Amino acid sequence: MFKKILIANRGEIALRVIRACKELGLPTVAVYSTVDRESLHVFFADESVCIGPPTASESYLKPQRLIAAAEVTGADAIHPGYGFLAENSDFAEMCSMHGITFIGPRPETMILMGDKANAKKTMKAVGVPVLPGSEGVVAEVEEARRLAEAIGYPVIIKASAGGGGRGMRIVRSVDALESNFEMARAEAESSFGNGDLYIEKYLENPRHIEVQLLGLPGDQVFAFGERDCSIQRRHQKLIEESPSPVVSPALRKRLMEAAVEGARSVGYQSAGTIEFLLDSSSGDFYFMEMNTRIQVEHPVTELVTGHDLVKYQILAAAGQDLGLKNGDIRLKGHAIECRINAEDPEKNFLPAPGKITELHFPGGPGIRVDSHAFAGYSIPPNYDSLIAKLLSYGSDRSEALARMRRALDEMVVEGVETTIPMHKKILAHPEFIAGRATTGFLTQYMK
Amino acid sequence: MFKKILIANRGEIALRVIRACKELGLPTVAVYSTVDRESLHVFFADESVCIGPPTASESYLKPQRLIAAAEVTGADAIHPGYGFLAENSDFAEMCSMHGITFIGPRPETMILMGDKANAKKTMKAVGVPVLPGSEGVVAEVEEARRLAEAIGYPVIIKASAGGGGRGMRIVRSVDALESNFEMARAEAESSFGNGDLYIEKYLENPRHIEVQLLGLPGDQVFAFGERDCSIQRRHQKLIEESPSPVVSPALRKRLMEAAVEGARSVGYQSAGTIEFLLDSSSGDFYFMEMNTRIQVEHPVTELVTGHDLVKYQILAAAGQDLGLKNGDIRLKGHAIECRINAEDPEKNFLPAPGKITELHFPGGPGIRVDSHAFAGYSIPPNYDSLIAKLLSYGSDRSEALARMRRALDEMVVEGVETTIPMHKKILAHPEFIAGRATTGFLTQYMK
Amino acid sequence: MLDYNEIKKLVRLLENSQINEIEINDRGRKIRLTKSAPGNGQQMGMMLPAGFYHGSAPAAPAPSAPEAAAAAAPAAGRNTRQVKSPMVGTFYTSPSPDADPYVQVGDMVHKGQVLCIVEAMKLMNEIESEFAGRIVEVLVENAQPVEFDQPLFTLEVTG
Amino acid sequence: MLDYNEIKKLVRLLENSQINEIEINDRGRKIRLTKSAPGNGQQMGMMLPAGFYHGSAPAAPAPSAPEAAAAAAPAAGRNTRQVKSPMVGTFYTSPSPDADPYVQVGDMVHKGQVLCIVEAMKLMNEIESEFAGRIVEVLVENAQPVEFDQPLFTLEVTG
Repeated sequence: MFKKILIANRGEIALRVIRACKELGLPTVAVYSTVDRESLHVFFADESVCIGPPTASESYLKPQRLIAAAEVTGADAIHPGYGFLAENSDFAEMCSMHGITFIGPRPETMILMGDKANAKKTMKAVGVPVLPGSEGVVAEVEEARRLAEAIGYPVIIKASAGGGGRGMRIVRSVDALESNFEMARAEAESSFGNGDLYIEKYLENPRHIEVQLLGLPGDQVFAFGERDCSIQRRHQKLIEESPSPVVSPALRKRLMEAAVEGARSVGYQSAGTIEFLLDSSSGDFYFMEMNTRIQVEHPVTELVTGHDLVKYQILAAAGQDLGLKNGDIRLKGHAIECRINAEDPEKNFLPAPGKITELHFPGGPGIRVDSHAFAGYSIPPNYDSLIAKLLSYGSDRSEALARMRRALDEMVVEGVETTIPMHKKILAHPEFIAGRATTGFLTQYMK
Repeated sequence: MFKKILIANRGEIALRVIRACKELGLPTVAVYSTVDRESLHVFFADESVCIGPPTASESYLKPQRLIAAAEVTGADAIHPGYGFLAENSDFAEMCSMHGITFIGPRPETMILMGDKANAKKTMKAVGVPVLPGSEGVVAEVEEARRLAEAIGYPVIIKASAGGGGRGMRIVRSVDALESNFEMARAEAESSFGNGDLYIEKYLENPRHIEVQLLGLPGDQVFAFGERDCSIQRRHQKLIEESPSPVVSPALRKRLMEAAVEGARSVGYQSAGTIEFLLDSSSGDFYFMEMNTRIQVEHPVTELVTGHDLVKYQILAAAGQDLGLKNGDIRLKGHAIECRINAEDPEKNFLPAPGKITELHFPGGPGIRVDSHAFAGYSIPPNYDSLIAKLLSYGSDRSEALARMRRALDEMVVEGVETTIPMHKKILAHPEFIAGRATTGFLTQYMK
Repeated sequence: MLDYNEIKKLVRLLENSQINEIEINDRGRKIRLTKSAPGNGQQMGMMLPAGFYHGSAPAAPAPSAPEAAAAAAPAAGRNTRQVKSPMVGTFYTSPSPDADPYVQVGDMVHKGQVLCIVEAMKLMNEIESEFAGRIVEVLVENAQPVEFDQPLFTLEVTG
Repeated sequence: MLDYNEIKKLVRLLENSQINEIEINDRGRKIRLTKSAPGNGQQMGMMLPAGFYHGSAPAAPAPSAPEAAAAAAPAAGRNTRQVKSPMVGTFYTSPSPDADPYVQVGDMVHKGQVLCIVEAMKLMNEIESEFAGRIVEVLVENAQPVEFDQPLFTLEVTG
């Protein structure tokens, strides 16, 4: 077992890892930038080291400083949390060069899955469904027509150099293909000076479904059910739940099998997630990407499976046998997470750093709060705006939602604007309650 | 279903019931004495009514005022919580006379089980083991000798009029019987002016084991496993856990069967608990008493069974079918509760009312907090000193204990002295960790 | 920061002053206290942006704490006192629906005179005045629920 | 009441004063701040009965936040400045175990002169003085770990 673990992160995830270490009896080292001196992760760790100024690139993103901090404190393992260096394969390699265990997948896996095109190719090769589309640039309308016919409408035409919706056209039938193709090319030319286009299957309001995985030595990969993260604002997840209201047992089986096969094919180690887009009308799903780290929303899965994923990460990295068998992983009940961010929904979700003057967490049955905030805490403007993850668990979805509603009513955060009012609106919305919300929900209903 | 529920209580249990009602979509009425005006149960209820001055006998213990409060607000059911009027059969009857549902057992059951001698007799009649002893007063040494022989040593001689340890003698062998009998009689005479004595089996450091029950219409009684409440200070429970570290599956089966039989024999309705003393060396257990209400420590059972007992109480009282089957109740994992009281262990656990100036609740995986306290809350001196129930849940006892330890470290209460330091000591004690602590633990080890 | 006790202090301060309004702006927190013009029956109002003492407590249909506290303030003028409800129940100004009210604003009453009825559990409880004086204000409407300690009448004490 | 910022203010107050100790007893809350006698190398300590800023944080074996903050205070006298560590690592007073220290208390140093080494990831980083002056105090012992921004030397600035 490790002698001491350094947590190369801040905020709630640093605290989450410290909690796991404390429960395992492992000493911890917190690192912090000068602006995080008064943070809970610093107070709750056994030791702490200041690693740099507030700018992340000079502190939490600086591999050398983290390795040095581990060396001066005698830490023999580093948990990267999420964000910052969690998916940086150079950092993982540097750890291993210095005899420090990086608690995460092997650097090769991180490199492979970090390249989106390579990841898609790898998954496709082992039969994991990927979004059908052109292999590269589509030069002619005729080729586009053939491809679209093969893929099936609707399709989306995208500019290779694109972004921000420009040079992008959704085409719903063959009649509209030619004109849209030409318009997209013109738009791409004028916007990016590059008219290259490619074509992909277009999903109308898909669900974002992801599978929690854990890879262990001996090519063992375990799937811990799915999470439905369809409630997003500009690709930022806001609400996550498990199980998904639209995933049937049969579909779940297919999702788990695909995810396990995909992870096994790359010899995946540690905790990770494969994200899929699900067309809930047809039940077809498509590989989107793999996250080679623990995720913000992992507690949702912990609540419905009863397994402690962060402890498993640590124990597996230390070479301990978890004694897990596939039958051990069962989903029971329903869990939901609301991300409480310090941002102002009235002002287009602008992050709202500042001092939390009063704070009261909800409690009672079925409530879990993961937060580094406290009354008197100043949220620095340098990092993300997540101040608490509020989770509820119930015997079914309706109980979990009812609990979340009353917990949102109980929670008090003063001094900064938060996403609490928006969560209350979402949880009261008939479409969400019916389990029909897709990734388009916020734009469709929460104008 | 009820139109509106009045909660005839205060503090954390009032909040607990309000939470259950909110999750069921039921409107609530809080009642409060003038000193509780700023309490959370008042803020979280839909309506609130001031019912009297701080003195409990003029407010929370005054049946007329509670009925009047229900009438002016149109509440058609009253949840009594625990303490105050929860086991007052007159109040239950008064409710029914006014067309208000009392959420609890029938008044007849409350009367029967409220009389300790009758309760014992009733249980004995249906074969529930009771502590062997004299049926009434033992007049002569010779009779005492015969009884002690039949019961088996050690026995305890007690003054019928006794209390506070006076006129009480533990006798471990026949040689010591006569002298102790005479001394006890003399002590009883001089202390109470009444020399009447009785004899009972004496258990050396028993475990306090209780079974959570739920009685439903049609003589259905469900047992929700046991709780071990052996950590007590002067019969005040401080720590409760489930399952008990000394109860084997075979013993559990016997305990559940006895408890279910006992409750069924009196036609028990609603949530209740049968308390046993367990001689953990022999595995023999003896009926102590039945609590005809929800108990402080009910969340321990909720955590290991996944059932919401307060919701069940309400739904059952409303005549709803819970659809419970015996196979539905399984214990999974381990839960423990520490009662955080505002009292000073350094000053012999004197209640320490005052203003909580700072408060921070622990969080993260496996932690539940049931509390009506908040930063700025003034604990009135008029009621009990419980300010929070801190609960941890783990996949096994060792994980639950580790979680509790780190949660106790995370918890901050400033402004008043609490039992937190004492809980930390208990959770670090080898006897407790080994699961060997009996009701004598605190006196033996925590001097 | 601005906890209930501090707000209470402000309420007291305002009560015992000759001014009518206090408004404070303190780092994003705002509180405004307004005193009604003497004798016009309006009550003091409190405004807090969020938190326990307002934001998280839904408005109580039954008489709520802040209202009661506010009503407890003298309606202005010297030498006024309040008669409060000794119990929870329903307030009636007259012995029966057809009867005249026991008292009206402007009436002189003597100590021990019946002012109203509070009905609790089908029992009619006559509420007597604790002192002699003139009725300045009737604070509760007929047939409304009242809680313990809720002010019912303001009297200008004579003698 | 006594929140972190207020404590911080007290720390600054004490730092910028000629006195050595502040002790406050405020309704059950106690805080004591002690400043070391000028130049004797002791550090300021803080005592709080409970709470985040002491009670719940176990004493950190590595240089902890309060210590660093305390060391950041001028050791007294005017015109002193500190040289701080630009990185996390191990502090060495000399280039090798057998060699003499780069500088000692009393030495005059010029701007750019090497004062010590901070080793990080097997790399020896020479730390140069940012200004000319006389070494008043060496704040870290040889071969001890240092964190970012931790004061290493106090210099009396000349000229």
